[in-house]
Amino acid sequence: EKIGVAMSLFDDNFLTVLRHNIQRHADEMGVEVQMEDAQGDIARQQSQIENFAASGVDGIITMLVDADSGRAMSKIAEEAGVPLVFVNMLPANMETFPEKQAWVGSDEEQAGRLEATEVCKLLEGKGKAVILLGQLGTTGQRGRTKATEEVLAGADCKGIEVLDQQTANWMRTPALDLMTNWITSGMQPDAVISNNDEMALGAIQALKSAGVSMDDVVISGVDATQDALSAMETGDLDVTVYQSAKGQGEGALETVLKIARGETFDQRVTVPFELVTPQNLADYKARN
Amino acid sequence: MDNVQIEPAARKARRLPADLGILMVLVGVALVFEIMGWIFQGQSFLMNPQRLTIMILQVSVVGIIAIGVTQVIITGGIDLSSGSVVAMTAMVAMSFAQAAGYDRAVYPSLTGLPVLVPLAIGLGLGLLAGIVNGQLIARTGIPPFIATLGMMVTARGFAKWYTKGQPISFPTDGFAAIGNGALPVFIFLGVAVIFHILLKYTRYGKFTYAIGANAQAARVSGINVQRHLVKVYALAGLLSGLAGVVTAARAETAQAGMGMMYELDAIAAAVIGGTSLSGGRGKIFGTVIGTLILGLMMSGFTFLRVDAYYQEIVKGVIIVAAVVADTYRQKGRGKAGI
Amino acid sequence: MDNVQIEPAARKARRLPADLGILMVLVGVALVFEIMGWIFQGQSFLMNPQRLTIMILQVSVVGIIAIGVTQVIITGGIDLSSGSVVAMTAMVAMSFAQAAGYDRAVYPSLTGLPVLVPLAIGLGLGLLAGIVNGQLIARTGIPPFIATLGMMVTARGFAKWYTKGQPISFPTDGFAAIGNGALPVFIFLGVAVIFHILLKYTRYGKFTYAIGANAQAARVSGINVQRHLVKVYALAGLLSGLAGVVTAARAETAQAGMGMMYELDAIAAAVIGGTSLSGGRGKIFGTVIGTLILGLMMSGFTFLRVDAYYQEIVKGVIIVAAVVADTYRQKGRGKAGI
Amino acid sequence: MISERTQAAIDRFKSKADGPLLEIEGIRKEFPGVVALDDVRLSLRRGTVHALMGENGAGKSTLMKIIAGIYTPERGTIRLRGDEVTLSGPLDALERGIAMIHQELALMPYMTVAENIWIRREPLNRLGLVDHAAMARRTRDLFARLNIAIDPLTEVRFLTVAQRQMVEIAKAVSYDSDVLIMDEPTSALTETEVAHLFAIIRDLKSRGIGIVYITHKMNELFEIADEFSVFRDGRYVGTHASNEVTRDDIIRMMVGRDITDMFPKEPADISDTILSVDGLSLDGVFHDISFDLRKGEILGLAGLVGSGRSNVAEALFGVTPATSGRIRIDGQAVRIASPADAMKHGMAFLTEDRKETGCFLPLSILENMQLAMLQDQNVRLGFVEQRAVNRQCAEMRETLRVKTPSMDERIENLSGGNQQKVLIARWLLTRPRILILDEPTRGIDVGAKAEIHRLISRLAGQGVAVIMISSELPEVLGMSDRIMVMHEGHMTGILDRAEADQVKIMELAAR
Ligand SMILES: Nc1ncnc2c1ncn2[C@@H]1O[C@H](COP(=O)(O)OP(=O)(O)OP(=O)(O)O)[C@@H](O)[C@H]1O
Ligand SMILES: Nc1ncnc2c1ncn2[C@@H]1O[C@H](COP(=O)(O)OP(=O)(O)OP(=O)(O)O)[C@@H](O)[C@H]1O
Ligand SMILES: [Mg+2]
Ligand SMILES: [Mg+2]
Repeated sequence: EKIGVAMSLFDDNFLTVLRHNIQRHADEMGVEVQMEDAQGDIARQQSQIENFAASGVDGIITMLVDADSGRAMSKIAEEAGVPLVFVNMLPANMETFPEKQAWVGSDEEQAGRLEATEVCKLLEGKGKAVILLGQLGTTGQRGRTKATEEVLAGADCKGIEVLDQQTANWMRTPALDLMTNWITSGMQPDAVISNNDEMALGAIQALKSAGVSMDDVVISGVDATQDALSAMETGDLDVTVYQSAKGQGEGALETVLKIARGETFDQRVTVPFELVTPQNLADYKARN
Repeated sequence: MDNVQIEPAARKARRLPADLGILMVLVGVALVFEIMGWIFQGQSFLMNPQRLTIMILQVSVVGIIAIGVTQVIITGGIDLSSGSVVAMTAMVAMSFAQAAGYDRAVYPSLTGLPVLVPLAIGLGLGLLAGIVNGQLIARTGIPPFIATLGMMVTARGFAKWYTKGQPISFPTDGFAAIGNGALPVFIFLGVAVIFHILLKYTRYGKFTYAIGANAQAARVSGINVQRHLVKVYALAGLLSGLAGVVTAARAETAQAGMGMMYELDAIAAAVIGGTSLSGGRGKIFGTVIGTLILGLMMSGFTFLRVDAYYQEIVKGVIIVAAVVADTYRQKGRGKAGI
Repeated sequence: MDNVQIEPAARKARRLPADLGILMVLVGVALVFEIMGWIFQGQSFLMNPQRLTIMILQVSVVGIIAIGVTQVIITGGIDLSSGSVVAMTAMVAMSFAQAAGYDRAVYPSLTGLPVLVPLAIGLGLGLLAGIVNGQLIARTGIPPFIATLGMMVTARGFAKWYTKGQPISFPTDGFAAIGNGALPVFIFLGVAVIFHILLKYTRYGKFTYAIGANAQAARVSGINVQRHLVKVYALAGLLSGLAGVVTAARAETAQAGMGMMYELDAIAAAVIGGTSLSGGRGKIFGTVIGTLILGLMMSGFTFLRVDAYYQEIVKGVIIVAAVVADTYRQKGRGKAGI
Repeated sequence: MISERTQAAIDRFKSKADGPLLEIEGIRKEFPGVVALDDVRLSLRRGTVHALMGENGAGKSTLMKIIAGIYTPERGTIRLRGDEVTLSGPLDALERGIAMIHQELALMPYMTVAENIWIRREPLNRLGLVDHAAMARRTRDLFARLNIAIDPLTEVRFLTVAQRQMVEIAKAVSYDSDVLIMDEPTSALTETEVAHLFAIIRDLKSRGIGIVYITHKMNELFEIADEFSVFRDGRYVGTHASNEVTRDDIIRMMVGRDITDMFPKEPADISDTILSVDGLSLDGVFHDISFDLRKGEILGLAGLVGSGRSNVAEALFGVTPATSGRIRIDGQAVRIASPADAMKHGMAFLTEDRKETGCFLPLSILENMQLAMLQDQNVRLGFVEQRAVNRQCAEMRETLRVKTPSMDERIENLSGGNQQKVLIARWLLTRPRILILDEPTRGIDVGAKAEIHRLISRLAGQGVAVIMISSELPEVLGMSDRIMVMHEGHMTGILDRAEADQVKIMELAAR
């Protein structure tokens, strides 16, 4: 069996892990997979899915560039009669899926909620925070930020003041620069809430070189990448959220095969996010 | 002047259209994919109408932009803003194209409008962006690179700001129809034919080439260089607007990140097709071929299951090789180097 | 020559170096931020040495590239590959810079090497990429846009392929030290001084300008244009390699997505600083100022807490305004238009 | 459109009565640091040729550009057919019946001859599209009228400099304007084409057109001009009928002193053969060229336009290496594959096309002058020894009288003749042993021309071997020790100074 995998972006750390998990699982099962990189472009992804359909694959797995583009992708696959499984990102047309389509993933807002709630707890509901945003307009940025804002607006966390929020495009160096700029402007946040781990790591570097003690600031991210877990080990990073690349990858592959083989399948498979803190760090060190 | 000799043979060689070379490169690349298709996949690459359509379909948006960019480059300018203008017009057009009754519409009272409204708004906004580019370049004399770079950043910013990063979705069926099936291909080819005629058979076209070849000479010949440049950039903007509408209709959603780096693909298509960045030279036909070469590669790689990690490496090599092949062919015809 | 009338005043005005204009723009933008700082934030923007350092620090990598790109543009060429070469060299250099004992190192047996090894490898790889660019352009005569576009795509592909997309982290302390504190700023400024001297006082520089001003005349004047172009692109590649090392050291990680769009920022810095894309004109000093204007905006926006969604719009407008201001100042000096 | 034309026709008719066609008074034009024109005047009558004379940089081209609507003067009035006009731009001037042939060629290389001529006035068909067939036909008609044999469908880049010049002339004529300005139209033409041009001019004159004619060639003045004005340093000196004055009078008006000897050829000590060319050919361009050149000798190269003189020079210097044949320097066979090779053997080559292969337009005069001399002696460890270089350049500027406020001025802003001087300086500064000059005095005023001739002669006296291509026969005859004549890529003879005269040369050149 041949499965086409259309990923939104190869450069992203978490997606790389997800991709490797799909590949590894496919190798174990003797399934042939072909990966494509949409480089963050919806139209490119659309074309790749069309190309897969035209070259006659048995099924397609896609990690969408954006949730709202789900409908167009569904239509292509439906017309070609090819099974389609969305992985990780929840498509906007989830409720109106045609046959032979499913979603396997996690809810971005849940990640933001877990992260912000834990930060709020560590701050005991009061203090000053800055938010590091991912690339503006992306689903991850929107979902995680929205949940974070909701949590901080909640009754328990109202005491936390958001000093500023700016984008660092998911990347470490821009976050390093942004944080340094904040520090020089005289901001002394008690918490840095980041849309992902890479940016959190950049913030840590900036704070460290400004001589801020890592015990005084709560730093949080999402993804639980290797670099992030190492940073947590050394006590720099306080909170991250584990997204099971393994669970999503294997689930997606198995679901698409089920559809292709005409077996019964679930249209919605959720792999929950899990909160990672120094207390349960050891459980995750070996996972990804 | 009786002593001016132009040997008929030499002249004939000269009359061979230069863009035939790049057409041969296109055919060459296609054949390589065809042969490798039989070897590795046991099936034909080209004898698949669906694949041929997709091949053009997936580059038609870039192609539409590339046509506008070609005429800009012929004047000796450049347009870096096209990709961002695509995003901006896609967002704004889509916000007036949302289906009736969609409760989260950007303008809840303006849903279910006839398709002409978002189309006109999209084209109009693109045109406006183009006029701003043109006016900046013509009036202030700043380099086109800077003017359109400014527009690139600004239009992208506008697209993000417009709905604070939220995508805009659920268009009316009428709007979605613009991107349906092979319609984008026909739009692309139609635009190509129009601009081919425009550049080759109208004064607009002659002025465009003249300005690029020698702006000073064009001016002393009585051409209003400033005014013409505004027109050229305006048309390029209009086509970016059209591309924005098509891409939004095709994806049935509009997002601030759309059209990222399309300007580079468009410029590449033009240059692969023989348009000279120093101005005065270039043809729409060449740009269409250049666009198709890009499309061919995208389809071909997926078809041959080239590992995504290698795809880009191979793509870079093919682009260079295509232009090198074309350059050598032209040199063979006796052109002097530097 | 006795008969040439020179009004002392007019002459003095003209002798003011042209890049002073853009320096004034830099000062102008800085003052605006300063004033707005007092109004909205109640504190000085400029009177903060730390902020001044970070302002340069965050653009020093782009600045290093921009210097190499400036000399390329002076020859009438362009280098689109620099951002991708940064990613490629960052990845490869970092893979030889991993700390001893890191169990997931790319080359587990090659950890804890002295800092000179990854540095040399990074610079060497950048140099190699530059030589390939230069040879392609000089030998085959394809447009620099295409040659470096090919390298841009290829080098980015290589960076992704190298570790199949995995980031490379945990450098030795020695390597990380390259990016520590204000060292990148000194590297940037050091490179700027060297290239300023190179372009202004050496034969290499004179030839670079001559080729960009008129390649044919340069050849007839005895310059080996091909060989010189290879040198120019090679040096640009070397600087991209240096930028790759610095950026990896600074981030303490290397990722395939690094340096994305840096080529555009670098070209923009050069053009804002007065380098002409048609060749023959440009100065390192201008490029440094252009780079600083970009840095100023980044710092300034954060300082003033400009809404993230507006930032890009404002940035685009400032870039254009800066160049327009400079152009007008030069026009005031009576230069003829087109 | 039609009413405009009619109106113009009426206007022309009205002014036909008499009074000057074009009258200019009190014009002042400044460039930063230079007053190019100050209080100048000019009066042009119908059916006459009015020559404009003056040294390089006197302001002739600048005034013409003002009349053609390209520059706006700071002060002064322009009266056209009796009415005062303010020209808003080149288009305005063209529409009022003023056309101009520019000193620097202004054509679009990648467009055809026909497209170049009719730009902005392309014939359109019923659909409003450009009618290419009609355009070619019109071009052929125009060329037939002017007796020019160039294919209208050739792209301009394939034409020689002379052919381009003819295209420019045809283009200007095609406007059917009342006022025709010609800025050094013959600088790229040989005598045959000049005669051809004069026939065209006489025809235009007889139709009542007024022509302003700029030239540095005295004989042309007497042949074609009815009257002439002289400018000096941006100021008006005087106007006279051309049959009232002598050559020396004019030179005195222009230069402010007498020039006794235009061709100050000094006897040089002609010694050993330095360059020996044997059977040199470039396929399809020139064939079997053989000659010897000795130290201290000046070898003139004569021939019609397109006879291949420049091609031979380019081959010798390695610009376009020959396909067969042998070059020996000091008796040693050498391979010259590029200009760099040629320069290693002590050669220097002033090319004929100032704009294409000469000037670095965006660069300063200093940069332009010093570029070729940056070989080993003026460079140490890669660094240019700027002080020594500056000194040599300054000397050269004095010698050649380059008129400029400063060495840092962009060469672009110099007058045509002064640009030429800078290029000559560039090559003299390399201290060549073999100096090849292709049209060295193109566009150079009489005074400076005599100066350059003296310089060439002096160099020959010092043992430098010179090859000089010139389309001005008096120059070739006056300066050369021997004259090689070419015709259609073949060498048709070498004449000694003693036996050479105009008739013999023309016989060999036209054959
Ligand atoms: N664009 C310009 N900027 C600055 N100076 C200029 C410009 N154009 C001309 N000049 C100066 O104006 C003066 C007159 O130049 P012009 O070209 O009119 O001379 P000319 O009489 O035509 O000389 P030639 O016989 O060499 O063609 C010269 O000193 C020249 O350097
Ligand atoms: N690169 C080339 N390839 C083919 N033919 C050429 C080339 N260059 C010149 N020619 C032709 O060779 C002939 C000789 O040209 P050349 O310029 O050497 O003549 P010339 O005697 O120097 O005349 P001119 O006074 O115009 O310089 C012309 O007919 C020209 O069209
Ligand atoms: Mg002149
Ligand atoms: Mg010649």
